[in-house]
Amino acid sequence: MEMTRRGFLIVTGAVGSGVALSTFGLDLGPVRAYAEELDKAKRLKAAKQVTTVCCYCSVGCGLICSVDKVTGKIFNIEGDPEHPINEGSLCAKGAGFFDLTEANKYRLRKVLYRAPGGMDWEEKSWDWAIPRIARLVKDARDKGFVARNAKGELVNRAETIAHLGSSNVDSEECWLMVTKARALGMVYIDHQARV
Amino acid sequence: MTNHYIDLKNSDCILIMGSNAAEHHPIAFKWILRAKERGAKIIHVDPRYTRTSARCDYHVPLRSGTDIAFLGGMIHYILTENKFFKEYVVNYTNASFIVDSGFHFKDGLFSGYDAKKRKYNKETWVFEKEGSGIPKRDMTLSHPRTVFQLMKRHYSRYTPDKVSGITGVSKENLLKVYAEYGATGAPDKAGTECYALGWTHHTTGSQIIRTMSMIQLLLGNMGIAGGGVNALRGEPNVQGSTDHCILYGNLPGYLKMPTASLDTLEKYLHKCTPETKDPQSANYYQHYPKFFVSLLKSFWGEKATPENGFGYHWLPKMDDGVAYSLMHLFDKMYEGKIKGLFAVGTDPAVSAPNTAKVRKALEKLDWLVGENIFDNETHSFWKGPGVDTKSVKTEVFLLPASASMEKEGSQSNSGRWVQWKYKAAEADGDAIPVGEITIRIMAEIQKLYAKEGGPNAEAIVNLKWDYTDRQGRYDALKVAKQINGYFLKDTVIEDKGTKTEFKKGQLVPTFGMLHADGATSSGNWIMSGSFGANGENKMAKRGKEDPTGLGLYPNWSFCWPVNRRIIYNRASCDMNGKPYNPKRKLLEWTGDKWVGDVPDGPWPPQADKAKGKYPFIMKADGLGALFGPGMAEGPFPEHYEPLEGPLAKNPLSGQLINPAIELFKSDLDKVANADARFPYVCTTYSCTEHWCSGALTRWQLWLLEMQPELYVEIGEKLAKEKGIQNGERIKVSSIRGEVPCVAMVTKRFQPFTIEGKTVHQVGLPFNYGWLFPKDGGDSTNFLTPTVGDANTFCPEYKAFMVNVTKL
Amino acid sequence: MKGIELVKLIDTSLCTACRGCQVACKQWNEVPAFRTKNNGSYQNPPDLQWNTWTLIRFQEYEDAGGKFTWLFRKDGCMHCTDAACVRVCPSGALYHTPFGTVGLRKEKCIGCKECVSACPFNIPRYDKATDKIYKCDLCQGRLQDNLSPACVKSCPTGALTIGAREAMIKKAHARAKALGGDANVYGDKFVDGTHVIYVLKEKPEVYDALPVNPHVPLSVMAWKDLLKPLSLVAAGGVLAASFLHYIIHGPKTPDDADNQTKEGGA
Amino acid sequence: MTDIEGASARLAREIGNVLERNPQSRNILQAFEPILQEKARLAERIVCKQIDPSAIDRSRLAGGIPVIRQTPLLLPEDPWEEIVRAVIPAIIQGFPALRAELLVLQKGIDDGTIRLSDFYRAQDGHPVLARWAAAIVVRQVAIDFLLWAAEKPVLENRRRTLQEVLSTSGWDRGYCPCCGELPSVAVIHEKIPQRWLHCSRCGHDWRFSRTLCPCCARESQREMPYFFVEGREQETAFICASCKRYLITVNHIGDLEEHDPDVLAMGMAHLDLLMQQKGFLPMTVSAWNVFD
Repeated sequence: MEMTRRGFLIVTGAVGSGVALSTFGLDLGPVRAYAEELDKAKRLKAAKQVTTVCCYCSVGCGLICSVDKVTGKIFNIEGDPEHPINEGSLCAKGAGFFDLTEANKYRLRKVLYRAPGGMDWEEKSWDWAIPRIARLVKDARDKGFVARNAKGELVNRAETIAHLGSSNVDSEECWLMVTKARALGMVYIDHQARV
Repeated sequence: MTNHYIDLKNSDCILIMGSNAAEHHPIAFKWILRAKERGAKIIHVDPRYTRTSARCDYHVPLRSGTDIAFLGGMIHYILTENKFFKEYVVNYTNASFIVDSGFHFKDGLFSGYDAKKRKYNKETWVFEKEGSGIPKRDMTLSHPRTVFQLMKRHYSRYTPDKVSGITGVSKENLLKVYAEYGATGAPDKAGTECYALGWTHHTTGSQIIRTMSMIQLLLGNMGIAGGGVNALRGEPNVQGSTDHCILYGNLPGYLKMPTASLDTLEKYLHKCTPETKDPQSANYYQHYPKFFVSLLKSFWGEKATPENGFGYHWLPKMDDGVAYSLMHLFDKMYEGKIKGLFAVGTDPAVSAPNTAKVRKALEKLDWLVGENIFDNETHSFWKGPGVDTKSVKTEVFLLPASASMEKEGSQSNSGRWVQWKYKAAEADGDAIPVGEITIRIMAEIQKLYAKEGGPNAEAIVNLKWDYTDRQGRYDALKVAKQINGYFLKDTVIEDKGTKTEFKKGQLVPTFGMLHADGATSSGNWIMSGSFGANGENKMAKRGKEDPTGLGLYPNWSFCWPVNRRIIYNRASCDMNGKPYNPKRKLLEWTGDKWVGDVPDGPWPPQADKAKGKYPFIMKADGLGALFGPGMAEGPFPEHYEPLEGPLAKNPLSGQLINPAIELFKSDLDKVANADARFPYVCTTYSCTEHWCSGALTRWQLWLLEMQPELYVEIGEKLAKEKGIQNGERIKVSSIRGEVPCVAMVTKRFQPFTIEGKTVHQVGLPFNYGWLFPKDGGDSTNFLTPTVGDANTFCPEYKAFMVNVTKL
Repeated sequence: MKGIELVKLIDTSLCTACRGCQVACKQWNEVPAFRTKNNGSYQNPPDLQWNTWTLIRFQEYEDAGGKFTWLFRKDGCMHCTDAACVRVCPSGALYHTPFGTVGLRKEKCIGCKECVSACPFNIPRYDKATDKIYKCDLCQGRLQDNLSPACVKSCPTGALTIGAREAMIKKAHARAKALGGDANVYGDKFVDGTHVIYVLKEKPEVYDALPVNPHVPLSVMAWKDLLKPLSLVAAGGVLAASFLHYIIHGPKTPDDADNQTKEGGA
Repeated sequence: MTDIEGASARLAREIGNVLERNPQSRNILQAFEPILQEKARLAERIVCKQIDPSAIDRSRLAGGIPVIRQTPLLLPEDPWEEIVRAVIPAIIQGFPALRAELLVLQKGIDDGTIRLSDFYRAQDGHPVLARWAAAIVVRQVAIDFLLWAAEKPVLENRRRTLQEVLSTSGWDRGYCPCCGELPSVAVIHEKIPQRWLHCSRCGHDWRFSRTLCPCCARESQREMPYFFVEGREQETAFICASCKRYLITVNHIGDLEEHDPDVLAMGMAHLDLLMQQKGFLPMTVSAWNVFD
């Protein structure tokens, strides 16, 4: 920014920098009291705004989320005015994007597990679930592994495991899931683009 | 999309067919209305009058499953009324090619059909070649075996009378649409088409879209602003998930999955790398080996060496001629052959066809790992209606995932804009991003194989899997850079005389610089260039410049490939590089370079015999394919009836259904064509208040209040015939299952006159499932057949037969 | 905020019935959703209710020439200048605001339902549980913060706009002229002009639940001029209201509109 | 109602509304109201040599060179005497404490020892100011304040004639395309949440990105920090993590009626105080945001 503010002031001649209200006998008591009251009552809230993209249809409208810095919760979502596609406007579902955040009580918050024959979900931890899943994957893969097909050609297929989804996750996550699946030798791989 | 959302404003005539844009892509519809404000004509062709129809210039109803007949009639009109853009067709398409004398089309079948295998032997679908190997061409298009003449003869059968009898569209409406859209053949006019699942959900889905591409080629609408063929896709990142190929038959970047017979890397590369003898054809896929080897290097890093074919053998191989799509997956699961399933952010228990078979198949799983932000009918299949929960032995995990605004990463909209988004808030509770879940599970599996070994263990143990940040959390930026690709050793790139030096570990700025000798890695070649060599993340760019004024916004996010906003854009200029429509200048050759959008290939225009290239650089012969031998069911789209339709005989030929589709044979895959028990055509769709299977929107009470439960829309005449009252609870049934729902008697479905007979059509949304809300209705797909498109296996949800009876 | 006289324009020729306004109204006013049934129409809830202050009405219309079109009309309070409801309201719950709209002080409403029978557009809705009536107040709180109503803010197609009275009426007539055919402006000619006006593509009589020439009912006139001052002076609002309601409308019938079921989903 | 009475009535109503919501700013608002009212009247009444809009080099403007760098906006031949004679009583009415000094200044101007045209003719204004201060016993800050008040109607008048050029210039910088000053207050609209910056010196409003800092142009779409008053979500101050500046911003400003962002900013003086206490600097000095 080569045009700094200081540069202009000299050129324009105005010298407003020295102007200060108190030097003109203005009673700023009420404002100071109010400011202090806000500060003491912790009513001055720190927040941030973040740009994101809508997670409904594939038009890709831009959004701006306002987030309370203390609680970390999103408290407002609006269209991104700079975004050339939606230019700040949103459709009915996009405007309801807020209902997908943790404000919606139906959102999943816990690792859930259903034992074989079980009648309901139980809550588990990640540290319990991840190793258990890895073991199940290895056993299913090894048991059903097809190194060579009927014609004797080398195929290295893990035919007993399948993967479905998703076109509702980020591209980097899609790539990771595909890479994991192909490294495991899976061929039954598909997702919503098919339906 | 060949073009993109904002570009719709540049169009003079927009055909919305196979889409309900106002309801499902409201902001795209805003751009369509901008075109309308400029005087464009907006036409809606759809079996049902919808909220889109209410805001279009007019609505033309047609019977579900007859789109190719409708569009074939338009080709007939364009050719007979001489509306096609001759210079464009002669120079930019393969209209002038001469087809092999062995090729023929008789009574619905092309040459080379094997009825037993239901597949074609395509050896006669080839062009006659000169001695030099370049295809022969008759630029006057008069030789009887030119593609042009064959096409003219093929579609001469699609007369207005014949098409009206098949589609149920009045001749008057047919000619009105054909005239209006045909007028965009003029050089200064642009016509475009918006489609969605209304076109893909058919056994002839791919050919419907191809027919429209042929129309756009004939009218010179391909590659111009306000033109192209535009898919308004339904999911936020379906373009990204398709680009990264969570698809059985492809590897990231639409590379082909190896099959068993290609037992060496060389054989595979030879088969997948097209050749051409024509120096003017860029045939860009000649660089296929660079993309494929760079992909293998991105998987296995240094472990992938020239000696081991860069790990080619570690990749699984499909059996030749066998498919593993979603329908095949559930077919095998139903046979008990699939033991474990990862279901990530998806609800096939509602959205897959033939729900009864799908839910029975799920019961045979040993384990199911679900990753989602809400529970749904798939994750809780074991406590669904009619399931003996205790007897289902499946072990089920439901892992809580972060929603899209709770994680950083990129999403591609279907206009190919890859947009970076930031993390606004922490997910609540134990929810973590799907990326993190995937990393942790695979890392754990790697540990097991490192310790215990197992079949083809190298593929797992050698996999490069270090995508976490210092705190060990999923790092989206690291993955994005791995996808973009790196130089794996110091490299010097020579381009038009200038040499640029790149260091080992530097990001590759464009896929043009990828190597086939292992010197570069790239997780997905079409995404190469989403980072600059200096590390700039172009997906996060927010530049508002729009120098062409066409709404390209070249500096807003990254658009694959190489930030080209409209594909095939060199076809918008004549052979000397002068724009056909100066008022809507997309590209122009200024003597030494192209100005405007990123050109579809840097080479001079075609007229430069020495260095010039044809505009369709991804095609082996560089020209638009009016004759398309790559399709499974024939080089020219032909109308076939749906698998389950109202007619016993195809009015156009002796071939009732698409001869190349695969038929599924399980005990639950029953079909009832032209069957008195199921006399009404049925189609499925969604509604603006819900989204896809409703797995996200059904949990939002303000949306649910407006569309609380499953309904079927029935024409007034049919309802009167059946004595059905509006709002009455009734039952819709097909041979596969039945669905109780509410009757919505409406004027928006009118009976069709098909081949002189009255045929009624009804339709249901598919947004409901038993889990929530209680008594809101269950999956509509109890009705739909397990059958799909011959090329893509995309299921035929849009046309099958049902009956409608009181409860 | 001492504001200027405002008019909200509903241009039905731009509306795609996406119902973003219906959701935005409930979100802003924090009004609960009900567990509804589908009774054969996209229109849901089926009618204005105490928890539904604006409603998109879906109507399938075939004109004399057999041309079919699907009409969408955003129903809700018309905010009349000569508001019958304000006239009959004994407790001052309903009042004219500086913006020309009809405000509703919920705490003052005594549930006498006089306004329900007086309103020429059949808008106010009574809730038995709280014994109060509810209707759109054009987001009085937002207007005071100089903000447009929640529905106007949410509309993605520009069908809903708000502005100074003369300018919006002029804009409506210009749009009707541009549309041609039977297009007309509805609302600026009766009850001394309403502060919600429509651009309709068809004649008013075509539309469901839209009175052709709405006017303040005669009984209300009598009530205002002759009886209301007397009653308020003599016996206080409540007693007088129920006595007079008996004379004019017969006994207070249990409200038939109490069909709402349990709040929210499962 | 003529345009002047209209504007004046609107200003009074706006101040009334702000007082209703933020009574603690009464002293500031009542002090500046006479000056703002006088400025509005003068901007209509005074006759200044007009700048020919076609003389502005549009490409330099698009390149970020403001009008004031292309042609002076304050000319010696502007009607300073007429302005000062109207402005001084207004300042005295708002700031009685300056009464004595301003009357001395008025006398100095009447008897010719102080000619404002000298200041605007001089390349560097400081020596002229020093000479004036020596000639009459007045604090430098009082002269500054008079100059600041006197320039406003001239800048406003000239800015209006350049409005068409300015609004179509494609200006995308954080400082004012007219007088080069940084914004003192911004507004974010509610329906289409665009951000508009306001220059309190010449009164120009221009649209600006929401993810860039107007002062140092730092891009921060990952995190755009700001503060707001709980229960008054409209009252916010956006801050920049790198240049440590803050910008008072009326978030989701009402769109039913025209607004005077300066008046709204005065109503949020408490935010200025709180931000300055937190060590942030305002992007510019607008006379009512520096307290001591």
